Amino acid sequence: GPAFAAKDLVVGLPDNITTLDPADINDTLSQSASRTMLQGLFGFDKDMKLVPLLAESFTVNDTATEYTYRLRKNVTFHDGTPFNAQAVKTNFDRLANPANRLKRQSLLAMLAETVVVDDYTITLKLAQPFGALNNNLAHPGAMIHSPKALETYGKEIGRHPVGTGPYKFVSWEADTLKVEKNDKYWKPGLPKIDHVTLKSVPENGSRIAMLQTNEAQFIYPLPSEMVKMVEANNQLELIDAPSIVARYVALNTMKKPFNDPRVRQALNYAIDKNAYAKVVYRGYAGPLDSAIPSKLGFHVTQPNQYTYDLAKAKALLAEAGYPNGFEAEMFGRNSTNFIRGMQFVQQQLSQIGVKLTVTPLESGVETARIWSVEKPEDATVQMNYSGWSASTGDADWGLRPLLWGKGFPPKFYNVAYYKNDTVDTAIEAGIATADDAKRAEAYRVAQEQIWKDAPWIFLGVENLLAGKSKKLTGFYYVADGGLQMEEADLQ
Amino acid sequence: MTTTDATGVAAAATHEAVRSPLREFWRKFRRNRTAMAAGFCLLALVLAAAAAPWIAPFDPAAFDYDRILEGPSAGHWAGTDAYGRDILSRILWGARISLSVGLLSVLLGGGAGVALGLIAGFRGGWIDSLIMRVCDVLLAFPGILLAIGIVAVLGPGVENVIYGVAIFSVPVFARLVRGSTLSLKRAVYVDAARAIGVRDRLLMVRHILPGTLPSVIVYVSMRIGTSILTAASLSFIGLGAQPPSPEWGAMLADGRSYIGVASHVTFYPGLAIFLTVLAFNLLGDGLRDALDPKLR
Amino acid sequence: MRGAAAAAKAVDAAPALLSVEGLSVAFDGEHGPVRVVDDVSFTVAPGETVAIVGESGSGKSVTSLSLMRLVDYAGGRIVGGRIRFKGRDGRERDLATPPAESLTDMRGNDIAMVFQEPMTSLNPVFTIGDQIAEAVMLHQGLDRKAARDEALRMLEKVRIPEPARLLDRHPHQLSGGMRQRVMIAMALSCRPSLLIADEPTTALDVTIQAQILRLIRLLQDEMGMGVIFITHDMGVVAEVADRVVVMWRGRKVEEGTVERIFQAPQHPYTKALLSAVPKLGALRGQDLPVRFPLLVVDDAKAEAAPPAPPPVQDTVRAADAPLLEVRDLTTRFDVRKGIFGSLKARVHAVEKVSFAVRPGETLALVGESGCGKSTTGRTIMGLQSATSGTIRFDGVDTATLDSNGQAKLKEKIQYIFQDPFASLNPRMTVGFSVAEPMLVHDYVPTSKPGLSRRRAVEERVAELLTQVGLKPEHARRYPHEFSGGQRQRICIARALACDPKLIIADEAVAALDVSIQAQIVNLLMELQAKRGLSYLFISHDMAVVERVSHRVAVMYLGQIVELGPRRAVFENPQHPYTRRLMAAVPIADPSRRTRDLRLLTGEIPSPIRSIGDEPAVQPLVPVGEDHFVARHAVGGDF
Amino acid sequence: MLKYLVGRIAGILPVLLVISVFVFGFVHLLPGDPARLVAGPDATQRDVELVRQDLGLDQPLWVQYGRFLGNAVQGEFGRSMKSKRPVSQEIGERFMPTLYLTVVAMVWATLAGLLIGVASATRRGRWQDHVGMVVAVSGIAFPSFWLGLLMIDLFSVKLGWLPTSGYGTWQHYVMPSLTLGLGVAAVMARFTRSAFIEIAREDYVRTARAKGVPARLVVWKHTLRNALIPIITMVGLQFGFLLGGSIVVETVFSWPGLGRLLVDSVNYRDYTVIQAEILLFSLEFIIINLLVDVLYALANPEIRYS
Ligand SMILES: Nc1ncnc2c1ncn2[C@@H]1O[C@H](COP(=O)(O)OP(=O)(O)OP(=O)(O)O)[C@@H](O)[C@H]1O
Ligand SMILES: Nc1ncnc2c1ncn2[C@@H]1O[C@H](COP(=O)(O)OP(=O)(O)OP(=O)(O)O)[C@@H](O)[C@H]1O
Ligand SMILES: [Mg+2]
Ligand SMILES: [Mg+2]
Repeated sequence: GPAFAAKDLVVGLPDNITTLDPADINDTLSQSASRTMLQGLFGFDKDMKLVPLLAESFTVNDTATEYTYRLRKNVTFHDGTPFNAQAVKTNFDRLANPANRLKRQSLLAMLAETVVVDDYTITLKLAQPFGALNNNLAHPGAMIHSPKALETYGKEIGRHPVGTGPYKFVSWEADTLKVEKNDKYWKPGLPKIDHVTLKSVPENGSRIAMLQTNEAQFIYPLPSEMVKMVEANNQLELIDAPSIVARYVALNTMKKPFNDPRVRQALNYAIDKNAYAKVVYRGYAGPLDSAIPSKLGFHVTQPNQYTYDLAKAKALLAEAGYPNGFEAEMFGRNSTNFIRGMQFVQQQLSQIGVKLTVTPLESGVETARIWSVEKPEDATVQMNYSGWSASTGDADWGLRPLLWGKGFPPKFYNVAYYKNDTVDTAIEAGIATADDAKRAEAYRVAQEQIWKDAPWIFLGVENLLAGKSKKLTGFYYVADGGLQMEEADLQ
Repeated sequence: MTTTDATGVAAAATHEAVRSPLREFWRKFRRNRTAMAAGFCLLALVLAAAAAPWIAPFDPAAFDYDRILEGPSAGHWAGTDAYGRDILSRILWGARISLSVGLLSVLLGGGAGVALGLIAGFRGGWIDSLIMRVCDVLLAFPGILLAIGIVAVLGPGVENVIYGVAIFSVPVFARLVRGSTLSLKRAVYVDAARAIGVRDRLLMVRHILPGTLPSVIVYVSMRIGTSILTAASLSFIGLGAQPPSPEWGAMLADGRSYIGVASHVTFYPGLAIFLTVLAFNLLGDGLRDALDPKLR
Repeated sequence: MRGAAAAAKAVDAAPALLSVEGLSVAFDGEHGPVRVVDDVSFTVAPGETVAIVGESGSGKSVTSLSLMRLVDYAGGRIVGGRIRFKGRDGRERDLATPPAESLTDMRGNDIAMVFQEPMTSLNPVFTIGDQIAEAVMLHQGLDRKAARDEALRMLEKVRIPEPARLLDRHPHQLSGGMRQRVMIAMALSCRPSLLIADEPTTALDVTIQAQILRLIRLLQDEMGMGVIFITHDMGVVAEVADRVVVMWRGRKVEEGTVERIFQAPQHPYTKALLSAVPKLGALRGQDLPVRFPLLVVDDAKAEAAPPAPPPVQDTVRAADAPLLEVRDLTTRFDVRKGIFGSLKARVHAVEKVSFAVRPGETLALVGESGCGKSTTGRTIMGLQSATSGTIRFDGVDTATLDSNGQAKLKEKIQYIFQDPFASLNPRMTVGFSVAEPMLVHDYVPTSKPGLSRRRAVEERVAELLTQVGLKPEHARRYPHEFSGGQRQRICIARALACDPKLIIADEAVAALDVSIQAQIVNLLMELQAKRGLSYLFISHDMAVVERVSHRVAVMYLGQIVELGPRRAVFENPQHPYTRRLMAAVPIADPSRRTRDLRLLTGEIPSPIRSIGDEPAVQPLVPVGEDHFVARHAVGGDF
Repeated sequence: MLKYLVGRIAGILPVLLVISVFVFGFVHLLPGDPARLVAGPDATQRDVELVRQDLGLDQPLWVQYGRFLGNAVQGEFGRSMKSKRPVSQEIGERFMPTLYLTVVAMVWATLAGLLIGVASATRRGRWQDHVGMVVAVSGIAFPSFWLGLLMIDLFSVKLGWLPTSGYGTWQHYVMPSLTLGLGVAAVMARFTRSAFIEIAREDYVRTARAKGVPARLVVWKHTLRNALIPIITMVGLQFGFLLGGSIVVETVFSWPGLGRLLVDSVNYRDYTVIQAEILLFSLEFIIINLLVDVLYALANPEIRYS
């Protein structure tokens, strides 16, 4: 009968998967794909809450330099290898060793030593204090491969993932990844789907067509302007949730006129955030009410919002000595969405006499013009329209790379060249402890100061939009843009 | 004296003297009603582009956040785009950029390509090999790479788009002209010209080039459309017209995401491109036919 | 022998095969239609040969094209009259009215045509074999193989050497006469009931011409084929025609049996025409060339030329160094099969040819079709690279000149191509083509002082066109709007444009009717007298050669077999081929026909030789003053 | 001719070598840092340095070129900087789909183009001519993404006849090859028309008519054969272009072709892949153009190469 019919799920992705070795991945999409097969000690649930997966519990010392984990028993990899402390050690040592040149090495860069205490207990000793280690371990980059597979496939592991996850690898050609049900999955009753196909369909319109024809049951992302097409179809359902992607314009605080905080504040006042959400995201965006999006840990909504106020903006500009505004150049990536956002900002600022030249940059040119600049004085960037998704889900990764005084390019991404001692101290304090109370305080201070200094024009937080068939349940599109399909089912 | 005209020609004969090539061309061209219509369309378009500041109903950059993506209406004949800008006004202004990029780049690239193709085909030997291998590489060289290179060296700007797009056209024209040259240079009349003492350069320009022109005209008229679209993809990598200046191709690309939701955003720029390209092509056919002495 | 009377009777008895009634044809001009054929009527009976003669540009070709409705494809229109034709099936229909496309089944099948310009009428991309075989397959229903065999047979019949090899060659590798014979073979292989032959023998030497005429005659007798024969050669008319239609300025001005026309011409034009016919032997006993006596026809009145006797052409400056000196010139073509084909054989087109042209001299180059005359000319012009040998002009070895010098040289030497149509750029007006040498060489016409250069050139173009019998306003037309003879005159005008010292004229007057021919020849001779021009005069028309040349070179299979003063060669030919040539010249007198001679068959000597098989070249030995002959077996036994 | 051919074929390798130097130089001069791009949007400087070492980008240029050449000689081209797979695999996987699609599109488009072109030329100035040319021009003037999406909407969403996208069965070919071929058909139609009009009034076409060759053969044999040169040129060029992959069609129909690979590799400054792709495209064009030159000589026996 129909009960036996295989359940096949097709997911339409916007891009190609690069590799399936998460330790060597930096794109959310490939991470989502790996996550169908691989798991780490920790993970995030659908609400971006940290949850233990292959770890059952942990202990940590006061200085946040030594973590001990108890591991889950009776878990085997898809190839039959048992999961144990040795497997974890093999994976973590591999990731931490710079000689392996893995893109996610930084996740465990602070690791000094891994000690296998017993088969199911492992201790990680850190070279310096690091309070957010569990978050790092929850990052897909720290997911665990079968040690046997690592040995067998070596460099090719990215084409032959073997993990403990709900699905097993079947095939991966050009733009289609196929996985199938792991019958021996350690979570009872899961997974419910027999086959999952992840297919890259770069054209938005085609992706929606796939959903409409039921060739796919889930597609993402859904451009905001196409939401209507999903809503118009009663077989389909819209997924609409806040993301952790902050949109802002970084202002080079070392360059005139942006070195004057009044100017920066003026720019913030000159932008109608509601209109931004409406024009650029068709309304599917929320406010960026602090330096980090509200979905990120330790976020604090700032009390003094920069509400749209042209008079105030003009007054501030005049006060700063620019009564007639000024001219400036704004960089930004060359995607349709970025260009749209930039044009919006351009138009808004023109109301207070600020004339912007918008220069879209191709990705490579961007690295050359912005990220590879060695000395702050050499920077040509005045304003940079950007977005940031803190993939660890933690305030640290939302602030440190972007606003830390020691994080100027090329080291990090502080393209505002923003340096404030209060902020720097707070960011450093936040990472030096695993005590949540202390961390919360540190990040509160940092956020407050940043908001006042306004090194950015705070624009908004876009929503995650996706379309799915109403038949599909238990399939989650998480705030960091990742997919979770362990519990997925087709009615 | 013997004469050759038959009876009834006497009247016509007196008019013979005024049959200058230009008039002859015009006489033949005028009779091609489609081409004339196309020519008038283009003329109108050029005039409209020139007069855009006066005839465009709105400021092409004026936002109106209350009228986003509205379909055609009495106020906005072609509707509004994602910023509530008037699409018709943008098309009118955009004609300036798109037409000049389309035309100039093709003329530039076509000119260079035709010259290279002529030389390669006519001279043969190592010159031919050299030019053609360079063309092979240019053909194989991905446009985006070249464009990124151009931005890197020359910086952004409409003028540089013209160069960029022109470069793409060179090898195609070169190969096209070379092919025709190879067969035309065997013609007896080329030998005849040589026997008169016409030097090679003149021989190419005067006796071979005209024979390649039909193909060249046809390709020029087609290439203009392609160039308008190519220019748009260049503006995407930051080479072309910078936002928010309207440019047809960019408008089209921008509206791509609204297909099925607000189709007019792509439809009208698309229509503008379509009609322009159509007009250029029909005009091209008319030119081609009018320049062909064997057609009456 | 079928006498004229018999023919006339046959016409009365047999119902007409074709009857043209009041045919008028117009081309679209700028100011409405221009009639080029006006109210022309004539009939052709089965088995009958009707010759159409007339002034160059009088509408002969257009008339013939209209009969097959091919004129429609050239931009012309039949504006009046009927063309009634009785097809194979015995049904008579009017060809003038139905759409031209619908007559496909009739073309080739019922009416076949040999076009005036063989050079441009063969498809350059198909082999000769394919083109003939196609006609055979279409009309004789043979398969590919059989059609090819038939094509081979036809080529043999038209006396083409090595026909088997020729089948796989392309038109551009053939000489003018060879192409013409291919055209004839193609038309005849259709086995039509009416053959229209438009100047089918202009590029053929008289020996082959005789052969072709016989072949046509034979088929005619065999199948009762009617023939319309358009020609300028009154000798040929006298030889083949039963009846003659004379055209002048688009109209038929006279029609009658061949005897009547020759004996009692009525219309002034006909009279002028006949009086201008060059007769071989007219200069017997004369050492020097003499111009033609001229009759001028104007507005239907013939007037005698100025009474002064035509001057003698004593222009050779024998003492001066030769203007052109060709020594041991050899030009060969490789014969390859397919595009990757290896070298199979060579065409020995020109073999160790040596001669000199003195200032003020006309050297005629005569010889069998395909013997290498044009190749010699082209090689001298540098259009074809020589395999070996030297060419000196004015004492300078042309091989030593750089490209600049080569170009300059061309101001002094002009070449008139055998194929006038192809040698005119189709995209340039004729006026431009004529002016081009002047523009290229910055030649300022001296005769027109005080005019701007542009005006001066324009005036000169007008003058040149007038000199060759065209009108100044013709300058604005394009080559395809002219008749064959008109184009030929345009080429002559172009060659004369900047006062060259030497003109190589390759069959330059072959397409002209005799009265214009006489005019042009006289013009050339006058220029020679005035300016001391030299000519290398390549021609098949022995009567014209006799008129113009000081010396004659006879070529055969790529070699010069006899070279000497005209009088010596004409009156005392030494080489067997020369003798054959002289004997085969048709005489413009219908009462002296020789039409029943047998067809020649058997091996035809060929210039194609396998690699390594070099032909023997015998030295020219003197046999009289300035008279040389090569004593070897090519072209017949001594 | 044979000698010429042998020369041309022998010349391919040196030409490729020169191209390789040029391409290598050009790619390395482009602004953009592969290490940073490959390392990802939030990589730390340390990550970037590790990647840089991993990719060998810290070595002198000539060492890098040497390695590239060494790899190229083995036909292997090293590993993709982004995916770390052998470039030969990366390209190989996408070459066949591109080739198949190209062939399908070229075949129908060339035939259709010829038909339209000839129909227009033989009815020059009449309504058939105008309709033919308007249709042809639509092929170039319609942006292909638009057309593609319209077709998907019609044939997949509304009618449910064809799969929206992907690669596999013959149904998958229909829309991509239509979209891809339309421009080609347009080009073919326009060139055919022009070349055809040019030839149709030549004397030898008249000869063919006089022989009684049926109208259809006059057109398709006698006229077309002589009009082939510009047509061959364009077929060659279009074929070459399509073999490079079409970004738009591959994007709209998720076709796993070379075009998207190229764009991706350019976006990531994936030097190894870019270089290999350009070398491949150059080789394609060199071979195609060699064939085109041979076809010229076949089409027109008067054309000879020195
Ligand atoms: N396509 C054309 N357009 C205009 N006029 C033309 C065209 N073809 C021929 N003519 C004119 O028609 C007249 C008759 O030409 P036709 O070719 O019939 O002459 P012909 O008697 O064959 O002369 P010839 O003996 O020189 O070949 C000429 O005056 C010529 O200029
Ligand atoms: N391009 C070529 N390739 C091969 N053979 C050629 C080529 N051109 C001419 N020939 C051959 O050279 C020989 C001489 O040709 P040429 O044209 O010089 O003859 P001709 O004396 O002018 O004859 P005609 O009186 O028929 O014009 C012929 O056999 C011809 O087939
Ligand atoms: Mg004629
Ligand atoms: Mg000849």
